[in-house]
Amino acid sequence: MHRLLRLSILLMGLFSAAGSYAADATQPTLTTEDSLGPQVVQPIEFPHNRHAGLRNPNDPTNSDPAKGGMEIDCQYCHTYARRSAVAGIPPLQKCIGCHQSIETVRDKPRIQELFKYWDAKKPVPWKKVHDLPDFVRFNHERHIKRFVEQQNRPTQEACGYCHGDVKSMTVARRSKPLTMGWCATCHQKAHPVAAEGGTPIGNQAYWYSFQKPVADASGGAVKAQGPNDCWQCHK
Amino acid sequence: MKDIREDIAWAKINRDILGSLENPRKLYWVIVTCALAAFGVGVGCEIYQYRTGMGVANLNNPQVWGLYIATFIFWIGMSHSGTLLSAILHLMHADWRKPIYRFAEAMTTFSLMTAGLFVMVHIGRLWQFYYSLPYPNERGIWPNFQSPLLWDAMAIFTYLSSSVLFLYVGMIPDLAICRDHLHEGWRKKLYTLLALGWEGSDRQWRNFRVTYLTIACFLIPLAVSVHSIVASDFAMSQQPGWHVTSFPPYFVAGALYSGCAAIITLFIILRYVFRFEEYMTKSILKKTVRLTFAISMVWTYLNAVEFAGVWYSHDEASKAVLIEKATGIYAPFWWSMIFCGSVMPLVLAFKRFQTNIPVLFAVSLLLNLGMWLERWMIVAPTFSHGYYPWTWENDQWPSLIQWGMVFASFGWFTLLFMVFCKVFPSVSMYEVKEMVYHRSLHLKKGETAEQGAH
Amino acid sequence: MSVSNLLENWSRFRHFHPVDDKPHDPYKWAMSIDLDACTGCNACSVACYAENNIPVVGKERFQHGQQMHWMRIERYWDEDGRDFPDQGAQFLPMMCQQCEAAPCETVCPVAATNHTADGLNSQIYNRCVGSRYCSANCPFKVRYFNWYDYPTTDNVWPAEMSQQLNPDVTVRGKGVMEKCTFCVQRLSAAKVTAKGEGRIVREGEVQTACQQACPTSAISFGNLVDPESRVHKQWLAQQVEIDKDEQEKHKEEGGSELRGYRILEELRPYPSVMYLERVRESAV
Amino acid sequence: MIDSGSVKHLAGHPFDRRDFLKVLGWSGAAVALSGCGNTSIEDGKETVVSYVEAADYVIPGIGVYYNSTCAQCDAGCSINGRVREGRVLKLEGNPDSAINRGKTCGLGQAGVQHHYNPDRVREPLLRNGDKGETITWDKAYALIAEKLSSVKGEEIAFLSGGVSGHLKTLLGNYLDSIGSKNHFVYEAVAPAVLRAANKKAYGMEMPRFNINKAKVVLSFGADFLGAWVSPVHFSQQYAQFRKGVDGKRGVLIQVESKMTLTGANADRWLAVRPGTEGILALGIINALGASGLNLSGDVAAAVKGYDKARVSKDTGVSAEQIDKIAALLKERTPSLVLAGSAAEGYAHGSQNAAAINLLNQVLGNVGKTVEASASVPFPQMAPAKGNTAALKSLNDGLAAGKYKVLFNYAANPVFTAPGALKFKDNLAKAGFKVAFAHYLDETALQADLVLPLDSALEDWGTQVPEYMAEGAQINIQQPLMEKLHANTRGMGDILLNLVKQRNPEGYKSFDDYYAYLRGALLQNKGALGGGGADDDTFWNETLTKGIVKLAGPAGALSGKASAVGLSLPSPSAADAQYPLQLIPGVTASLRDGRHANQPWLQESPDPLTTIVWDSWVEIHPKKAAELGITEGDIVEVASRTGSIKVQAYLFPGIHPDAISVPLGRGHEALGRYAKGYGANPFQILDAVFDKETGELALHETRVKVSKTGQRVIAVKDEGAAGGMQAGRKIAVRMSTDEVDQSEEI
Repeated sequence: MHRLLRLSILLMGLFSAAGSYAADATQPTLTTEDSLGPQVVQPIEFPHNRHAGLRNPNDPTNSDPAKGGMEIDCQYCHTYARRSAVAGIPPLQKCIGCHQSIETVRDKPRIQELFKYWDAKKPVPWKKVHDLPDFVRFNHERHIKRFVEQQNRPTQEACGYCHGDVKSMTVARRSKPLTMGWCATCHQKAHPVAAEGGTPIGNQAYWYSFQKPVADASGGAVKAQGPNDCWQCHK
Repeated sequence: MKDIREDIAWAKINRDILGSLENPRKLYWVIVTCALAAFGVGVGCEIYQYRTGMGVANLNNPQVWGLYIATFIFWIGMSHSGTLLSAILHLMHADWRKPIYRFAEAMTTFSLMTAGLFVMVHIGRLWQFYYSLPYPNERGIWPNFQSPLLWDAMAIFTYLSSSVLFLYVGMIPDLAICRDHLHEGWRKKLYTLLALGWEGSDRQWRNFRVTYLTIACFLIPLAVSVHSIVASDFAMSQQPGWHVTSFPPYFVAGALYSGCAAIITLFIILRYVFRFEEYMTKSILKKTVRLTFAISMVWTYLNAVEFAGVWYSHDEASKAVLIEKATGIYAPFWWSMIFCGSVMPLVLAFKRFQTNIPVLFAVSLLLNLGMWLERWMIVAPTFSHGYYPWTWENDQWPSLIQWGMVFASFGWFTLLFMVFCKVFPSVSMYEVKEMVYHRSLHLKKGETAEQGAH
Repeated sequence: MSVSNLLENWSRFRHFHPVDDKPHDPYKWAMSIDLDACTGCNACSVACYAENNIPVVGKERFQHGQQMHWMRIERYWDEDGRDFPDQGAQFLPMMCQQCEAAPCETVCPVAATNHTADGLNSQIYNRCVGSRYCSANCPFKVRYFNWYDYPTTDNVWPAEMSQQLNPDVTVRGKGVMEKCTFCVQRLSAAKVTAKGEGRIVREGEVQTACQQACPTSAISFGNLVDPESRVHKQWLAQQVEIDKDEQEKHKEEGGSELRGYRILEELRPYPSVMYLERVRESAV
Repeated sequence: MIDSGSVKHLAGHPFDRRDFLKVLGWSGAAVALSGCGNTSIEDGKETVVSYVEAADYVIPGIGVYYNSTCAQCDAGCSINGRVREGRVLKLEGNPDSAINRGKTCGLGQAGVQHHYNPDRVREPLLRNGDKGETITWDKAYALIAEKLSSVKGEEIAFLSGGVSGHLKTLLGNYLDSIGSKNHFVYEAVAPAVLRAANKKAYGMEMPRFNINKAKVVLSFGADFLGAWVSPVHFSQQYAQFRKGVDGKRGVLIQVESKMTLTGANADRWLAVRPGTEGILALGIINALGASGLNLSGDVAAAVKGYDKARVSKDTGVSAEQIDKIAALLKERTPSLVLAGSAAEGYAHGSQNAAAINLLNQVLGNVGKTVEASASVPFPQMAPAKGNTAALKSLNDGLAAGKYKVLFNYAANPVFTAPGALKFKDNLAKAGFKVAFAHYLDETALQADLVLPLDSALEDWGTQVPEYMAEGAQINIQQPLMEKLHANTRGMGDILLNLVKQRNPEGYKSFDDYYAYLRGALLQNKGALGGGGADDDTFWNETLTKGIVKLAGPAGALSGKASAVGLSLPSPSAADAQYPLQLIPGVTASLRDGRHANQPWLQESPDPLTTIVWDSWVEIHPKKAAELGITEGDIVEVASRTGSIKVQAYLFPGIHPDAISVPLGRGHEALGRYAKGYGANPFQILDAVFDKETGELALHETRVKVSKTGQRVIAVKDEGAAGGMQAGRKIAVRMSTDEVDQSEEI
């Protein structure tokens, strides 16, 4: 009898230990075969690496596409990101703006395809790569403001937090899980107490756990940066 | 009248009860077929509701709960008597429970399973049901531990698992008998597996007794808490007619009441179907009936307490709901509930009816109807006559889908129960043997004493 | 993350009564509705349909009480048995009162509805499993359940009409609860703009759809914490305090001469909507 | 970002803005139906379509606001449409307009549902037996030209709703070019009698009513908060009026036989016997005289017979109440007396209106709360005001076979003509009927050629409101998005095309109506206040504002309400056969029924009965008890002309001798949200006309009501408690002597 009791106590202990470890250790992961995320077929295979990739130091004229990119800033094309909640796709006009004066690549099949759309005045039907569910509200503007404008981080780094190393890809792939838990990992690590501008903590939402409330140094109102209630990100 | 004949041979007990696993009366198959058909109706309803939306149940705002929750409480309530008979009476050494506790315990388990189905049927997004379980997830969020609904889920799950365990543990010696007496086949394999190598050694018996007792002790507070928690679903809310302090004991009493009534019904059915006349004697029935009568009076008293509490309070909204129940559109059902729940049991007070099987069968069904109505009368009138007069409404009538689901739940329960009784011994062989043995000892002692007096 | 969080925050369980010692800062959205100005014209309600992607359920479902109007206009008659209602009717716009101690929040099994730092009662559609307990416990009955899958129902949003849907608001499928959000999509947009400029949202910068439409400007909406806001001034002038279940002014003998009151305040949900009583001339 | 107060201005961005109204691939705009279904990240499922070219201010995810004009009714509210990714999402009011000052009504809000309506006509249709056959526009134009060539000018009739602005000018030009003078302007529900009475009393048809300046408003059935003239404007005035002049809260007294929305908001609502409004007005003048107000000789003479006892007997309003009203009017000045549709709708409607206007004059309100309104200095653009006399004359002409070709625009007479006129039968006598239509409504179904119109949110135009709030203004209507359907056309474009058939030279410089409009406005740049600016700047600014405000003097009031010739009939004796007066209810959202296919309006509960999706007949509970009718009984309402079946609703706000059925429902066509819902009381209206103006007397139909034995459950928002609060403090009321409003914000 006692053995049975001891055994059950032991089992229960093991179970709760494993459970709490599992609860603390669950980390969102990608579920694709490689770390780059799912492949999406686009109407034109847009080479991000060629546009945004690093210059090849040995090739000052930048003539060999296989060897280097042009280090174009993400925001040069994705201009909406700093002004709007959505980053958007640049208008076709933007592509043509440069490409009509780049004679060297005019006969390349992809560029010819691009001009076909332009001549027909038809937009390119790109496929969404980073497509959040429709009940999620994500604001690009806030993130660019914080990282690029306030903290002066390089654009590619800031964008890369969520979009991965796009400059090394041709067609962009979703290399981050973009799940709720994944968002939270960042928002918990990187957003400790801020002296100003934080929002005080409501009540329940915290208790359900999303973000840990931290008392500020003065012991006054508890403040946190970033999302602190469900409605920040859910609509 | 004796609870059981003292001179039944043990072999006969084995033979009779094992017989129930082999050849029941024809009625058994009729019942099983009907139950299966009824359950099929429910499956159809659920598929339709799942695909179309909860609207097909003709629920609305504000009448958001309807029969599903009412029937859920009904089934939870039904589960209580199994524990009463098997655990409480076990601790109190009332040995007349022995021939009937097994099926009562099975009733507990299966009615809990039926109740669980109603949670599923009720939920608007069944496919997201797992959100309400506290499991580690990458989102890092928990369900709301403040919600009585969550307590409910936990209480029911705990109660269900404990009940299953209790039922199973109590069955082990019998399973061994089955194993030893049955011909080859899948059942033999099943019993072999489940009997866990029971040999009836002293050590085994000793451990068995302790374990059984421990679980029984554990189960009793669970049983009380589970229906108290179901009561909390209502009592913890703020609505008039629900926010009542006496709800937990009232619910528990109601639960025991409906459970006892159901035991009478099933007693009568099993006794006939499996030819258990020798074991499920009229004397035992009489005791059960008396118990039921006592509980019915407790329930009536608590009902009166609730009404008086509302009536003499300053809570005008609750009073309005009470008056609405008695005079409004739900009045026929409410008065039927009072009749079935408080007047009908008076029949049980008469000795001549206490062993009259047809009367008892009818009365027990009516009692259960009353108890089902009680649950409905707790749920619905508050919705249709709550705090906010603008949303009062009186033309909400549950659709056929809801009724179909309620109907089907009886089918589902009966199906599970009947299959159980056919596969497992629904009368405890070893306990009946014990009972017979004790009674015969007693008798002998009595005879000896008598002889001595001469 | 989660277990440790759960344990650490155990003590905080309901500790933060939102209206106790810690006031909201910098936002507490609140409303006041002047029933003397409200004419019952329904413009607010239609504006709400337009802004919040509310499905039109059709005659049959309306008959079954399955309508979805987040904002309903109630019409009351005098109850003194006169032949004619010769002092007119009483209109009352009723929507989610965004209670500070909301009865709906505590009962939701999955925490799909909870309190935000801005004092709103949030409803997270995707978390909702549809137990409908929140609606059961709502004293005002202002929560609406998606009894059917309206997006796929014929003639609710035919292809052309679906182009009108507001992309800032989720289109709800079957089985979820919904209710007035105080146009949270407008609030969060305004907050983003303000935050980008390093300030808080100013009075008048954001309006709810109902407020914006209301032809008599009966609805005021704003930040109760902001002393400049009209709502703040109105609550102050009417001596209505958010954390009271009975206002001081009502305790005095003879009643108050001020019009502000909150509905079912005595149940202690601490609603964020103050109504101003309708006035009727005594001389005619 | 969605700061709805601010408008992203177009000024300073020269471009052809029509390019930017293109719909940005709207699957990319995150409008997936059922956001809750999609619970996880999707990869490459949705398409995101960007613009080919885009202006700087067009940013995905951010709303752009364009000003335009609401076309849901003729009040001329300016609207501000929120456009995102090329789709118009919501309409708000334009704060700069003096008419609505940023506000909208429910009807206006539903304007987007007119635009996105799934039942709009999309192709030109030519009748082929019972069916419509799709044809091309070229063929349609050719067909019109062909038909017109074979008839004389006077055999062509053009029926339209109220039109104004450049469309009216162009229409006039077209009618001139085909030599027709038969333009019939028809509105089923219009204050036409009032216009005539006002013209007499004040010298102008629509003076300005300053409700906000009045301390007492005495309204004889003018539903100015609901559906009368310019409700959004009056609602704002009403809000100010309630706040009060000098802190004294305004008092509203409403006199009518059926409670309207305005009546429901009155301090005192008086159920007057139908048709005796004028008598009551004279009775009040009499009482004012008795209480010492100085009456001129002719007035005193005219009201002499209207002593309290008689008036009280005739109208059913108690003598005590008349005294109270007179005392209040005498004590609190200025006041305002309004004559509304309930007073006008009788055979003696003009007399009623004259008596009411006389009361205004006696009280000295003219010049204070009734003021001269401004008008647009281009008479050719002034609104052509619709009335029912025009319909009668058209109907007579059709019956006589005078018209061979009939054009119809913005009117639905087959639905709205009183049943007694037998308009549908007469219509068949016209050989060739052309309908310019948004929907296949009842009239379009009778047409031989149906030409699909652009919605108001896709079309260009100008509009001049009939009721000018402050200064005169011309409202600009501009497209808020690209056309939804390729083959619809703007009415202006169609007229331009038609007029070009006749006069190609005169209009050859205008490619389309847009060019015509632009040209016409630029031509008068100076008069429109754009003196110094260059053309593009002026044009862009005009479009940005959406309104052209015109300086210039308001007119002056002339004329004088006269007591001479006032003769009010005593209330008619009881009619044994048809004992009840039928009052067709004009509701704020459905009006004459043209917008009944907008589901928001169908599902928006009627404010007073809270009924949706159906018609009803309002019966006073006492009368109902007498007739043994309870709520939900289907009753037959029969007049001399016809009968309808409709559910009964017991309504305390109606005179027991009257019943009311709302207009606007009971369509047999129009679309999926309108067809088959409710009953159409127009069908049973008798042909009784106002004696002076020849207008249809809308309230003069007498009916009887009988139970059919069928019952329904009323589809309404109101619950089982009806309008009761069960003693709970829900909607509370104070009396002015209990309240202290001095410190209110």
